[in-house]
Amino acid sequence: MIFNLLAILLGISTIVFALVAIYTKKLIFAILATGGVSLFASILYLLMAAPDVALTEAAIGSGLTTLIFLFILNKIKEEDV
Amino acid sequence: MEYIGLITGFILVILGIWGFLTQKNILKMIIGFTISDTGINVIIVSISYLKNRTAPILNRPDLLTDTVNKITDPVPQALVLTAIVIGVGVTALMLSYALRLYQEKNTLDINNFKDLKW
Amino acid sequence: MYKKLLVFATIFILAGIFLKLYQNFDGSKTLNKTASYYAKNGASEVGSTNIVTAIVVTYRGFDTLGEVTILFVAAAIIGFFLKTNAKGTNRIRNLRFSSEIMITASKILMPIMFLIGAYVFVNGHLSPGGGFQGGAIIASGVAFFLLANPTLSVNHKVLSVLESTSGLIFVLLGIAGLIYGGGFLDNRVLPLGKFGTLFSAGIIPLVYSFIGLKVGAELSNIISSLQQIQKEE
Amino acid sequence: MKILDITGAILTLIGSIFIFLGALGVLRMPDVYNRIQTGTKASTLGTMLTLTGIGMIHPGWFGKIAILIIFIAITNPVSSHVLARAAHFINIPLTSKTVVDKLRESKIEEMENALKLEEEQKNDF
Repeated sequence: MIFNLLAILLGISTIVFALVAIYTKKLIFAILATGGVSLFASILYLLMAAPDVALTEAAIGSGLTTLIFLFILNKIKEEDV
Repeated sequence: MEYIGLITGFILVILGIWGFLTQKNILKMIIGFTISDTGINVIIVSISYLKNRTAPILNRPDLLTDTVNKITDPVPQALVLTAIVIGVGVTALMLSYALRLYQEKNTLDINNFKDLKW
Repeated sequence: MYKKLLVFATIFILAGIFLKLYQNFDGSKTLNKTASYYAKNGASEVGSTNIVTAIVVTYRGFDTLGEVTILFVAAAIIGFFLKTNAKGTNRIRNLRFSSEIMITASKILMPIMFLIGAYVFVNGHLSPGGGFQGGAIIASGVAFFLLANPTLSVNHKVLSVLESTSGLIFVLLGIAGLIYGGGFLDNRVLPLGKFGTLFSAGIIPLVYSFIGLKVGAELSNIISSLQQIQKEE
Repeated sequence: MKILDITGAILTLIGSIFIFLGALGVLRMPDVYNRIQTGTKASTLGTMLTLTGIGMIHPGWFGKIAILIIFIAITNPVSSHVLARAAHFINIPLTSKTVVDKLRESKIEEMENALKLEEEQKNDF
């Protein structure tokens, strides 16, 4: 029961972060929100009995992808976009 | 639990596809692609979930007998493991193309790239 | 206007398909044939505690070889596309110095992060984790060190030698399985050992260590190519 | 056994009180730097106490928890220091009650030294 409630909360916050990532104007908030989507999805994997996938998503999807996005964003001037 | 995962995954896929069809900025389109990638992985993992069973790691002696009725499905988890690692390679590749396009034309708006349009 | 209508139509068709899929889904109750074979015979045939590792490395080892190749091709294309202009036409950007605390902490933390990555991929057959996760942790250690010391750069020769050597050993271990075992990447080249200890499950710890080194070298290659372009104006 | 359980529970409670105070400080403080400071100090101590309490309730996990505590002790202050430094470098304003700002003084001093050095080099020619 408590796990179902936690899963519902995680699902709602994942969707809210995805909406923020798509509709915000500033690119840096969009990138950080994408990292947040991956982070909440990794806890959802852990609740669904897949610890291997959760570890991969937390290390790669939430860590490295955000870092690569930020490296690229550093080379792009915001006002040109 | 599996229904919650399924609904979350479906909504994430729809949001991601909506994002990369409507946004004008190339970086925003790549972000939409990443979100729909996560959504597909959530769908596959939630299909592999079976009620009242543990993860496929046999680190307790009581799991060794009658394993078939005690663990969740391991095959979709192995598939998703592969998909996540390929996803980061594809994302990095798309981002490097986007940076090259920006250095060429000093803009990231998709409406300015009409070289192949007829 | 026309374009927007098309987008709406696409989303509606997709939502309809998803709704139909959701209505017909009623949660599987038992494992299917393949999965129950793996669950029944994984412990006795492969000797690995973690069934997902058994599938990734042994039963579906060929997939893993292809996946590592895809990652290698992606890293090579990124390195080719972001090649810096070596003729000296680009000025070096004036980077801000990092603080003393950050540099000291990065010197302390980088070996610990490498150690954790090695722990994760050596214990891949006992606990959650494995070559891909360990490689990602090693690559984030490299990224952390490069962020703290922006004037340094990684030697690409060392990375490429490490990457190709571990890939070659991975393929050679697979061929050894073809000769001494039952097929490509069969893990019964070495004895299976006692179930649940570190030196068990045949060649799975060896193969996963080399996959971890290869993935770590490829991801560090991507990160160092991206860091290289930060310096030029 | 019983005493260890009770001690662990009390330590976990104290740790969670510290984390709550940190969250309250993030709400109440006037500017970015004060918020970073409360968030880091209180939550570092709170996390360490909570982890120690969990280690007393489950004595088998103590090795892993010791490693976690070492990691938090290294990473948490360093990351908040770098955040505050970056915020200062992009000129985020301080609160009006600020009394002393050493980093700005040292920056101004550095710039004056550089200017002096340039003048001297000009005079040399």
